Amino acid sequence: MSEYLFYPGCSMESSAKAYYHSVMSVCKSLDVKLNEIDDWNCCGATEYLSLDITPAYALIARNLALAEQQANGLNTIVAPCSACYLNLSKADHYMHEDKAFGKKINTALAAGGLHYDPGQMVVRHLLDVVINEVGMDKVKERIVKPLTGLRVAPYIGCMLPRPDYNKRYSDSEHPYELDDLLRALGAEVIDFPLKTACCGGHMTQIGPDTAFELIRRLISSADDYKADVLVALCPMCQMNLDAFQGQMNGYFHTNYHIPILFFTQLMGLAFGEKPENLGFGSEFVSAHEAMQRIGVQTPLPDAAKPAPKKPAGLPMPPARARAGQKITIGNEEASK
Amino acid sequence: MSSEDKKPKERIGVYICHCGSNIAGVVNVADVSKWAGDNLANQGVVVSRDYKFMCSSLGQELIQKDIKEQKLTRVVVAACSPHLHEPTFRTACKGAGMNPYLCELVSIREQDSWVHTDKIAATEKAKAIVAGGVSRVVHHEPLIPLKVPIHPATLIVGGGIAGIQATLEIADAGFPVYLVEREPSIGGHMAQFDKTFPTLDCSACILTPKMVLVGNHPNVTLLTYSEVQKVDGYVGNFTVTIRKGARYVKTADCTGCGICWEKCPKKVIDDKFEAGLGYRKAVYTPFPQAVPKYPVIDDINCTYFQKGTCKACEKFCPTNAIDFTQKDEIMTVEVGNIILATGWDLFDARRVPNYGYGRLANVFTNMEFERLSNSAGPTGGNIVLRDGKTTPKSVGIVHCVGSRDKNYNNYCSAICCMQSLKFAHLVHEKTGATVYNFYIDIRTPAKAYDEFYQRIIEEGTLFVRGKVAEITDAARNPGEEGKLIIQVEDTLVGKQRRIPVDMVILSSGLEPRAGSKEVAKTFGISCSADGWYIERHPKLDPVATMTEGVYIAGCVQGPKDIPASVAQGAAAAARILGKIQQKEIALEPIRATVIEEKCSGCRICNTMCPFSAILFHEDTMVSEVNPALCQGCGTCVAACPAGAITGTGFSNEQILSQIDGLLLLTLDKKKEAAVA
Amino acid sequence: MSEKVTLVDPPSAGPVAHEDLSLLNEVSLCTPGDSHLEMCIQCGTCGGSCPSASAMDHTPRAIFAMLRAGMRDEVMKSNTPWMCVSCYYCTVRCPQDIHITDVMYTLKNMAIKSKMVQDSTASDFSRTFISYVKNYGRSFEIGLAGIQNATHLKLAARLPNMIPMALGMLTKKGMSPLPPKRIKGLDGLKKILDRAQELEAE
Amino acid sequence: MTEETKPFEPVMIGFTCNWCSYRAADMAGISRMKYAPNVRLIRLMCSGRLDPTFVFKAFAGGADAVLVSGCHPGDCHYATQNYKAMRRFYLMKRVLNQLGIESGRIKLLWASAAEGQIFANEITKFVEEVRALGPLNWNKTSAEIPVETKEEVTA
Amino acid sequence: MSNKPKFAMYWAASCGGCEIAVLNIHEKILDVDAAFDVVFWPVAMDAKYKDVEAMQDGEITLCLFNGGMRNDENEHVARLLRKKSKIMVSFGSCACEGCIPGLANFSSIKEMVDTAFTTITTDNPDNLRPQTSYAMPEGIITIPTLNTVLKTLDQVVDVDYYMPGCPPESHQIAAVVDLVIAALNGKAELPPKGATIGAGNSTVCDECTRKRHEKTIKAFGRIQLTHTDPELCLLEQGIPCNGPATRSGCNARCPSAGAQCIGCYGPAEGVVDYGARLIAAFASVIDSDKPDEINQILDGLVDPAGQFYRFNLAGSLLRSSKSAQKG
Repeated sequence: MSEYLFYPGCSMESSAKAYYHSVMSVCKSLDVKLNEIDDWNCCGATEYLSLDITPAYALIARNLALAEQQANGLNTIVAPCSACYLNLSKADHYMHEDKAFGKKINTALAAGGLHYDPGQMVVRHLLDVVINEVGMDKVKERIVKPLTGLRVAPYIGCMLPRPDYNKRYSDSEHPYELDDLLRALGAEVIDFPLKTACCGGHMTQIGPDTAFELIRRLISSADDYKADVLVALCPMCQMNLDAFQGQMNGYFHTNYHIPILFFTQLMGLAFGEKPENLGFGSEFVSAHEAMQRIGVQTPLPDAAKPAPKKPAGLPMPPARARAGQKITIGNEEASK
Repeated sequence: MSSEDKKPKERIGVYICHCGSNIAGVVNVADVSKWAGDNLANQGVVVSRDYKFMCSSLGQELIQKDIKEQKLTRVVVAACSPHLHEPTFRTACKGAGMNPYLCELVSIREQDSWVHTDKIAATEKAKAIVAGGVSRVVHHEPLIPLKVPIHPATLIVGGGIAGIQATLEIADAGFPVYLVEREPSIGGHMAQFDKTFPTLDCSACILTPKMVLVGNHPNVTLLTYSEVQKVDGYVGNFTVTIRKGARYVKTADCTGCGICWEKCPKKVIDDKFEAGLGYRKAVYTPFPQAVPKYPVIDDINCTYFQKGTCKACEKFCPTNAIDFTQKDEIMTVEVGNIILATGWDLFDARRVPNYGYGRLANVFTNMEFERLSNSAGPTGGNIVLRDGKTTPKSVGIVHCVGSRDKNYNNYCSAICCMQSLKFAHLVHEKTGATVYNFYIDIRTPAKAYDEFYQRIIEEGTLFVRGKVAEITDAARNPGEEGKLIIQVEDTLVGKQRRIPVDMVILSSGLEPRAGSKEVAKTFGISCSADGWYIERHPKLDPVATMTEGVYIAGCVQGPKDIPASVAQGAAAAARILGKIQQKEIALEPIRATVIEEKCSGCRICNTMCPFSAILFHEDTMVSEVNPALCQGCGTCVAACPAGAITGTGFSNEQILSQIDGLLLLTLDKKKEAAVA
Repeated sequence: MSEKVTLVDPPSAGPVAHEDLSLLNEVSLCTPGDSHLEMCIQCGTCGGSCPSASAMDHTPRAIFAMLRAGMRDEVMKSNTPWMCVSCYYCTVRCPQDIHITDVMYTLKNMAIKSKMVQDSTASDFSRTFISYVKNYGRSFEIGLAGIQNATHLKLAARLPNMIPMALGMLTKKGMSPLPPKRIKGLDGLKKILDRAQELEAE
Repeated sequence: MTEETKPFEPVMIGFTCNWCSYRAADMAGISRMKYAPNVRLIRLMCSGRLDPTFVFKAFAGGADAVLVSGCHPGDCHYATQNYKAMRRFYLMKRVLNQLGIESGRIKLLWASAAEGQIFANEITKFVEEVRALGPLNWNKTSAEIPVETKEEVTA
Repeated sequence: MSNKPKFAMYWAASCGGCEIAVLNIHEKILDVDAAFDVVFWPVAMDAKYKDVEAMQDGEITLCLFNGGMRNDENEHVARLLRKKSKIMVSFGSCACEGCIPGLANFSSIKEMVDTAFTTITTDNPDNLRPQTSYAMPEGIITIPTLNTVLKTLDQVVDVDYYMPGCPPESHQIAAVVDLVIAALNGKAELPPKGATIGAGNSTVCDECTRKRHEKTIKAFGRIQLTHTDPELCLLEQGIPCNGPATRSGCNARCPSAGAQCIGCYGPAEGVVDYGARLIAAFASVIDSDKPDEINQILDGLVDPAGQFYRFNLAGSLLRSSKSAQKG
């Protein structure tokens, strides 16, 4: 049993209830106890920063301060939403790096009777905890119903792997952790080229032309690879790609139909949880058809874009090392 | 304790330089000179003068005259930095019959008049500095430079073009050279290239004759497939331990006929010479013109070594030259000087994930392209995509991959611009494809380089000024389907562009060899933070290192092109030839010495020396400093708990007295304050 | 066509109107941490990486050049920072380690304070969002979208399916049409934000 | 106590490495950068030559502060000797502290031959810091000196 | 009065161990008695200052003076004996370099007196403090006044020879006595003035039989908490042994017995500051290039100044009377 502080974030209470329920279910299966930070507030998303930097960071830091108060021996905050995760971690980072700034934020916090010592809390995304703390072995142990036959596009988005101060994530452009996890669940994973591209963010609210284009790029690329579903790990990404997929189709006169699911929903299914307990059915683009494949052997889509084969002609260089695997890099050694 | 009543044992002359107005403009030199004469007489100052330009011949004559007439035993000159004129004044003193090391130059220009504006404070400081010098010089001892004989042989490590050039220069001058190369053949990276910029000479055509000369030279001992393990000794007298790798081929019997590799059934991807694009056998020579011509058996891939059966090569060898029982051989050689020319490694382009190398088939590195374009390469010189047959219709060449980037290497790799221009030409010439060059800046600062750039522009290469943001196969429209899309801001237009191409060539930068730090340690030289070896002086002494007798040439010192590498190889050779001709070398006598009777053999000093100059004699339980190895840093002197090590030139007495001198005025002042 | 004479140079071709050389430093100071903004070598990695570059009137690189040139008004009026989607591609790829995304936030702050924002769509959305956060401690997506579309009718016109979508939110996602429950420490939060606001103004 | 109208001018001794910081000082001179005239430099061949006795002697001889400078870690002219200087510096600082000398009176500065500006700036800064500490007070005892073990190395 | 040369011995601020060491030369003490006329030795015989004052200058041939200069009485007697003695030997660590009493130089007089009169083992309910003079009905009585710092003998008077050790080893004392007797008989020559006698010229390591190698230290340990190899150099095992910097002469008594040298024989010949040498030596062999790790290793040296200056504080550059007066 491992225990963490938990910062759910606003979306988990509203648009991403499916995520919330599936996270709870999966964590229970994996013996992960999540202690929700009492009386947490919104992280401000990307909006508050746009307006007023100091209050924005003070808003975020209030959560860190509460977490520090309630830590009770724990020092890790788990956030399932990439934006929340980034905001919390960034506030901690800048308060630490820029001492004057840290002092300023603490002056603000003091007005509400709070204080936060930068560096006290470690903020981690749920995926990171599942892969690196719980471990793939334990995940594999829990699988009772492999997702054999389901073709998935792993989609990480922006704010988990970037920015990469402190080199906190394996790879800021082509990370493979989610691929490995989904593959472990039994799914067929495409090498999704846009796995860390942008979902449109708040552009759906302020610049639909841009937003639709960004959504289209992702959906059409997933469709090119004949993915059955696209797997997300951030409520904002899921919402943009799911809720606006129809409008995007209208805008471009296309007819894509790619369900957008949370990785925890697929984990839950593989762990044998009932779909209704995992928030299935709440998606705009229905996953019904795709999900019918699970447990039932269905043939691969015939016109699927084939995975890049070994070239017949000249040999390829060996693939880039996966996370955790050490690749020898001349200069890394030199810089030691 | 007080020695004020004692008569000073030295006769000291003090000379304060005006340096025109450089010093005199801020420091009241007359005051300093008078003060020193009056107040330092008790320390032995008998003459104190100031003069317009001490370094002028008149100034020097002034000192010489005083030495003779006033019977001076010590001289203190207060002028510019010792780094500038210490040799001048030492020579002047020597000319008057004084040991040059009894002269001390203290700086009142760089460290006083030039950095201060307060004239009173600067004058006070000058007095303190002079007093420090006077107190110090009393404890100077006459020194004689150490002379050691120089072994005429030279070790050259690395058989690339820089090492080859150096080898030929020295060997042609009639002195023996040991050339050690890690690979089975000499030639280095240059052997892999197709054409060389800007002349577009065939690389092999200009390199091979030199390789042959090295291979046949009577003065050259060529040790390929070998590595230096250990270096002992010091300038003029190095003992080098070399491990000769087992080739499993008796070179005395081998004719280099090639039947063994023809018959060998094991095909291996050649990630060295062919940059991973071609294949070799488990028994191989890296390339047809290899020097020496003898193959090696790669025991990691050889079926016999791995599974115990095969021996095809042995069966077919017409001269029975295969010998599976060979073992690595350890040998030692004696040399007087060493040149390190171990070259560079290619930056691993897989570290830049957004360029997709290793993930996207038709993204190539520069070394891969060299092999593609080389008519002796895996495609016979046809520039084709990874499928091995399709000729690209459009090619993007990306500059600065891994260079000039804080995420990877900060420095400019120096050769990529010209190399990329060369690639543009080759692609254009061989395929007629549309070629784009993506650059941040075009850097062509050498003879005929910019003319080459002009030529490439004229040939129709399209230049886009912008660092490529990403290379992707995710098409956004049908026009991009099946292509690699280079996404970049055309900074001159101020717009983002997506340029679909068939092939991308990454101009990966140069990196120090993996393990360069360890090699530096073996040879006792230092690395910059990047890993390049540090030269003695970046401008005025680029091929020497701080370690006497160890020189560097070519890309070990920093990224550079072929002409510069050749020039450095030749320069290092010239430096060494000069040394060998002198037959012996004078060493600066700043050295540490163990006073044997005071040493208790505690061995604390033993780990202090990075040059292994400290020897411990188990029998007498005493440590000893080898003066020829000692570089004079003084770290052991400071470490010795018993005070049993002394450092000539920087002894405890000298420095402690200098501290007293520097603080003399302060004490006077404090005393005055106390009296008041 | 060539004989057509224009009396006034087009604005882009003329000399920079008011060079304000303190601008770059000001932006750098307002950004938390060390932004390395002054280190820009104008390579264009940011502009090349940006997923919404096509919607921007200047690429980020051009903005940095304009900051250097002291073109305060032009930068403040630019839509570039407002089109930033915070994807951080530019930040991780920048060869000079410039915290570009954070600089964009700073520019938005400065633009609002200087009242030079040209299109208020984005800034209004931020304001609405924050008003919910200030009043409830948490955000409220449906209310947010509603207000945003009501205030920016042009926007609503571009999103004809907004109403069925909102309905979908309520039915499918089981979202509540009511604002979120207020957090317990709302008073404390308000005090913190007010104090922060004062500090910001300092 | 005498009434001082002029600000206290500390006297400081600086130990510099022949290959880096001494040259940095030369560089500052050649570039005519200005800094406070309170520091008097002694040239050693290497910061590794720095015998703590020199520092003790300087304090005992009336210096108010001591600067020790050498090549940046990894850049030592003699390969690794500056690390040895660093080790000694830390222990020396602890002992000086126990002997009643505030940590602020001794500073370790890494400066390469090219860093004339840094050298000049750091000296001016150091002089200011020591000026704030006032003259070295010998009658202070170890009990009166706050013990600091946290090391901060500049540049 | 006999015509034998006169002998005096005095203790100032010291523990009395030196006197015991002299008596501990066994039958050799009879030689002393045979060769000398003992005129002044407060520990061994009754004598008054006024007896000494009455002597002629230089009347005493050999004076072994032990103890540091803690108060004005110590200084007075030191000056007196100097005047009356031909050969003044600074005898034992206290006289030579301050020794344990010299550790008070870390503190002010007030701190020192407070410690002496208020610690838990002191029965002083009225919090009384000693007064240097006090009016009694019979008149004013005085006790000596404390010096600000403890001084070594040679900081007050001119010294002919130094004989280190806490206390000096008896066999060394015997040798010195033999030498002086021989010199008096014209059979030997006395060493030059200022020499250290009754000790070696190198360091304790010279006499220590433990095996030693190149030294790299990853951690310092305290000997009572460490299981040490009896054959191996203690410093190599991380035990802060002062042997490498300490003058030889004791036959490496402590390291041979399994304890680290604490430095009672003082610095080796020519060393300016004993503690500075040890700082350089100990820190030099630390095996780390990382500031944090170095500091962590240094944390293992619990009281470095105490370790390096246990015997030497009053003779050190920074806490001797000379430097203390400069401020």
